[in-house]
Amino acid sequence: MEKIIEISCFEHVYPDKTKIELCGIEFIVCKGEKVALLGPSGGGKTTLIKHVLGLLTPSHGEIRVFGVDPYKEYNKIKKRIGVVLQNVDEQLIGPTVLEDVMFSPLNYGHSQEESKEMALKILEQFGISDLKDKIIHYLSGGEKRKVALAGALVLHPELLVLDEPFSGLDIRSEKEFINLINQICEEMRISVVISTHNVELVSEFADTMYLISSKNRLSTKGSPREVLYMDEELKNYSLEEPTIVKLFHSLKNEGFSFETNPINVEEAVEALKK
Amino acid sequence: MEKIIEISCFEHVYPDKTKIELCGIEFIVCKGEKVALLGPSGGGKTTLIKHVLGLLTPSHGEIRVFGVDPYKEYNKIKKRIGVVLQNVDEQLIGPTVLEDVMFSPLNYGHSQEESKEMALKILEQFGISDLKDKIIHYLSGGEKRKVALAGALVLHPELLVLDEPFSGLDIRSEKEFINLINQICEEMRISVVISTHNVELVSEFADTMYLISSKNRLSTKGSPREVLYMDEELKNYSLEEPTIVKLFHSLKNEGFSFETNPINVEEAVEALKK
Amino acid sequence: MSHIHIPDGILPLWLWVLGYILIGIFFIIEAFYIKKSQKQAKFSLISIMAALMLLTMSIPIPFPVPYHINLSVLTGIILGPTLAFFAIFTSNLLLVFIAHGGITVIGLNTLVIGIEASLGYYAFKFLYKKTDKIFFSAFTATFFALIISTFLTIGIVYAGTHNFSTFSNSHCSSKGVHQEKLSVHNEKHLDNEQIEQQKHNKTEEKFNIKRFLSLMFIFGLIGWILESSLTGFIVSYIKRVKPDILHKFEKEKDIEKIKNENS
Amino acid sequence: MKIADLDYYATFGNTFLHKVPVKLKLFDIAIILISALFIKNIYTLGVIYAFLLLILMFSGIPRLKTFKISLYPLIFASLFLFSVNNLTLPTALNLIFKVLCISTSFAILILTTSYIQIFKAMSGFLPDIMVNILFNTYRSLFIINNTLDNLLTTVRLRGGVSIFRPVYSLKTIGNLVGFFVIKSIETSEKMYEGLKLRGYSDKVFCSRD
Repeated sequence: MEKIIEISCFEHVYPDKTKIELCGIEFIVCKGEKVALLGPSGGGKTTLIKHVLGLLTPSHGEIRVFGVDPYKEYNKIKKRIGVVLQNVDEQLIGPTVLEDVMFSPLNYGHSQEESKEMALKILEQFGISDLKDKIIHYLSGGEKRKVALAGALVLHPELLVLDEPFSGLDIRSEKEFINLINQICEEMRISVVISTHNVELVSEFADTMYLISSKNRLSTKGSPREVLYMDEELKNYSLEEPTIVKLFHSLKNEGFSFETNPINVEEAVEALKK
Repeated sequence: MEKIIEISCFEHVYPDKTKIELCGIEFIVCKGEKVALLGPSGGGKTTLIKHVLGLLTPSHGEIRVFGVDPYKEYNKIKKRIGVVLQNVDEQLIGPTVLEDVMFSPLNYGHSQEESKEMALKILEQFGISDLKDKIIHYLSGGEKRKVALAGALVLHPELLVLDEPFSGLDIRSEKEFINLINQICEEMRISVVISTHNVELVSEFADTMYLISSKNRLSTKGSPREVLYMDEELKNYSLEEPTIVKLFHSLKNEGFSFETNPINVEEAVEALKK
Repeated sequence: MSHIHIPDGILPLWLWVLGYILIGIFFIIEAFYIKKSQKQAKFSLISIMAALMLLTMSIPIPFPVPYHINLSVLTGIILGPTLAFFAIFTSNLLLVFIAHGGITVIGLNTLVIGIEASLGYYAFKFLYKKTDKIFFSAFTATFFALIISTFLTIGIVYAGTHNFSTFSNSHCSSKGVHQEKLSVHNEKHLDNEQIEQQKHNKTEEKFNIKRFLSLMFIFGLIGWILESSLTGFIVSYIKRVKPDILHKFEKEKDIEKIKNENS
Repeated sequence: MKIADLDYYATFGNTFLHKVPVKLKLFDIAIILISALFIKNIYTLGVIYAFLLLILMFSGIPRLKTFKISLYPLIFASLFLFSVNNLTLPTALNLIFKVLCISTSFAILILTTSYIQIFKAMSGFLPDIMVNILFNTYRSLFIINNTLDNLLTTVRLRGGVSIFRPVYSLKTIGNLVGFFVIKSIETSEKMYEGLKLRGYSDKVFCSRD
């Protein structure tokens, strides 16, 4: 399968000499894959993402995105990448929703009319056409995130990068946002990289998970089902298991045995029925 | 029991004519009680808290904190209230941790030495003495929160108000922070009001819960166990049930029956064993 | 008090148009330079400083005089001596729409405050290099810049209004007559003239520069001290918490140090 | 009155003045400005001012607030008038009317027209960098305004600043503003990063009118 992102062991040293080293295994994102980076705050997730986006360059190691070094040649690949940063507020330029979504098309040389058409189309696809004339700073947190996502996807990129997309949202909005991401990614067939510290949600969208520890070494990889049941690993990464996983661990310790490793409520009900 | 906060049906109209009406039942916080305000974002939790802190005054209704109207006479009670608001990042003023914690004592007329002593004592109590000379700006999210809490409690207030104290923290830091709050509140015997949208965590610290809906009417009150099992109510408040509650609801729908309503993993294991 | 809080309608046409022309020329040159030196990225910092200047005005200062923070020298220190003009122009423009200052005087205003920011920048750079005392340098630089800009303001107001009686129509004509008389007067009529002129002086509306000066200085002095100490505290804070914002000054200082050591 | 509040009225107000095209409003302002600057007859100026007050009365925008805003320049006008020898009533009135005419019309404008609309109308004759600065300033204002609100609330809740300890209070405010400056600069850096990632190509990023 075509590899979109390839990172071999790399190291980054910040000006204040904090060293972030992400080694152990290769970090690879293939075409169409949804990858989650899970780790505690301050564990190097954002650093990794900044390298993918060419905002930082590693002291050692190599990073390839669409086959090029993003730090040196981001311009070549920037059209193929859509980004939603942690603090969406700082990424929305506005003034109105429509104009904000039109930003990228206009900057990539599309005409006013074309850009407008593209923006309207994506807003409709997102079900937020009614917001189009609203001024950005009067939107709610959840709405802002949707607009940022629309702005990132308006040019139909091949890779979507989301940094902590759920922080500050309530559970209902989180779920809504995840559903939107899942739906859109399926429709557009794009690869996704999401960084998050939310162990509860990660199983709902990721095909592959990477654990990043606060000791700043990238090393564990696997499907959510595999990784979330690695009790010891999670502890090493100072992460808590999701509630369901914890419950089944406790039940196993009490002597029960199950055939499957459930990671959500439905699976848990099935497992318990047996 | 001594009532520290008493709010009868009250209404607030924002300049833009958004009306927040919190009626239905009285909102009461007694001495030593830990109260959680649960509701979706934008549901009026922060509005309620702002009224308690005298930052807003209601269009209708009455608010009493320590027997006085906080809007008019906040100065009389301000020493008795410790506050940590939502965006901790923007509440730490001192360049270093020590200076920040000393801020309130100095402001209330304590001498430099006294203030320093008080600050050092609370930092020790919090187990963060080693941070004392650190520059606020470079602390992690969890550390900032601890420092803000230390700053709020340095004068040993009788009431602690926390607005969305967990947003942006990873699960491990959330748990750590809750343990700290629980421990400190026990030691100092203070009443606590916490607003949150996190249904998973609420049972771990609250004696009493209030649900605040996005339709802006305060109406449901009870212990976490009672409230979290009100399936319909939670839906009305556009909240999701916690995972464990959801699991047991599903199991009950499948025909299983349980004697208890578990709200955490330990209780769930106990219930399932039977 | 360095803002020309002079409302529209006081300064004469030629003066405020001149202000606009000067600032216009400056901006055209500067915009060209920005484009050439690929400094477009700076617009982000410029706008944040403009927003900062606007917002910090609403911070209540616990002093009996109604005073608001200006941050012009700080803007100079952060943006440098030329880019500061853009931020100052922007904040002035936005203020006009909330009736805080006149639209006709934006050009002059930008000039005066921009010069204030530039002077502040250079003074700070010089003092910090020489003394290595951050609060002292920021305080003194601000104080110095404010004094100069206040004089500049007074000068501009004086230039515009010393013949204030042209202001309303009734006096306009009498002044004209008066000047004609003066121009044709000769020795013979001197006594007569002097008497007449004295009479006229008593009733003529005249802009009193001395009184304006003392008013500006009384209000100004308090403002200068407040603004200077605040700038001092702010810059010291930045130095402690995020010194890389003042990076350019640190470099200068280090070079100076090495020079001193060598000599 | 804060810019954020004004913007709210301008954006969500629904009076007939909100519906007047922006360019027409700016044209009207220009006419009032020119008249106020060049008319020397007190009565004419008085009539213009009365006319503006009438509009204010029946416009449906918050009257008292607008009126208060329009009075602000009088403080400085009076500073000036105090410095005039042998001041006569007509001269004083003349100046006051001029000032009030202009400030009232601007106050009405800003309560019925958002900054964005005004900037758009102006963007046609401003250089690229200035257009970017204006729109970006507008956006930045609202992002960092929240920060400032939070900071001020915190200071208040943690004891506030006192007039009785001026140096300590000034230092506190200095710290607060210092923090605010640092935070804002970081915000601007992140905003620019966001722009770059979204393909910003050193051109004007807002559609001109």
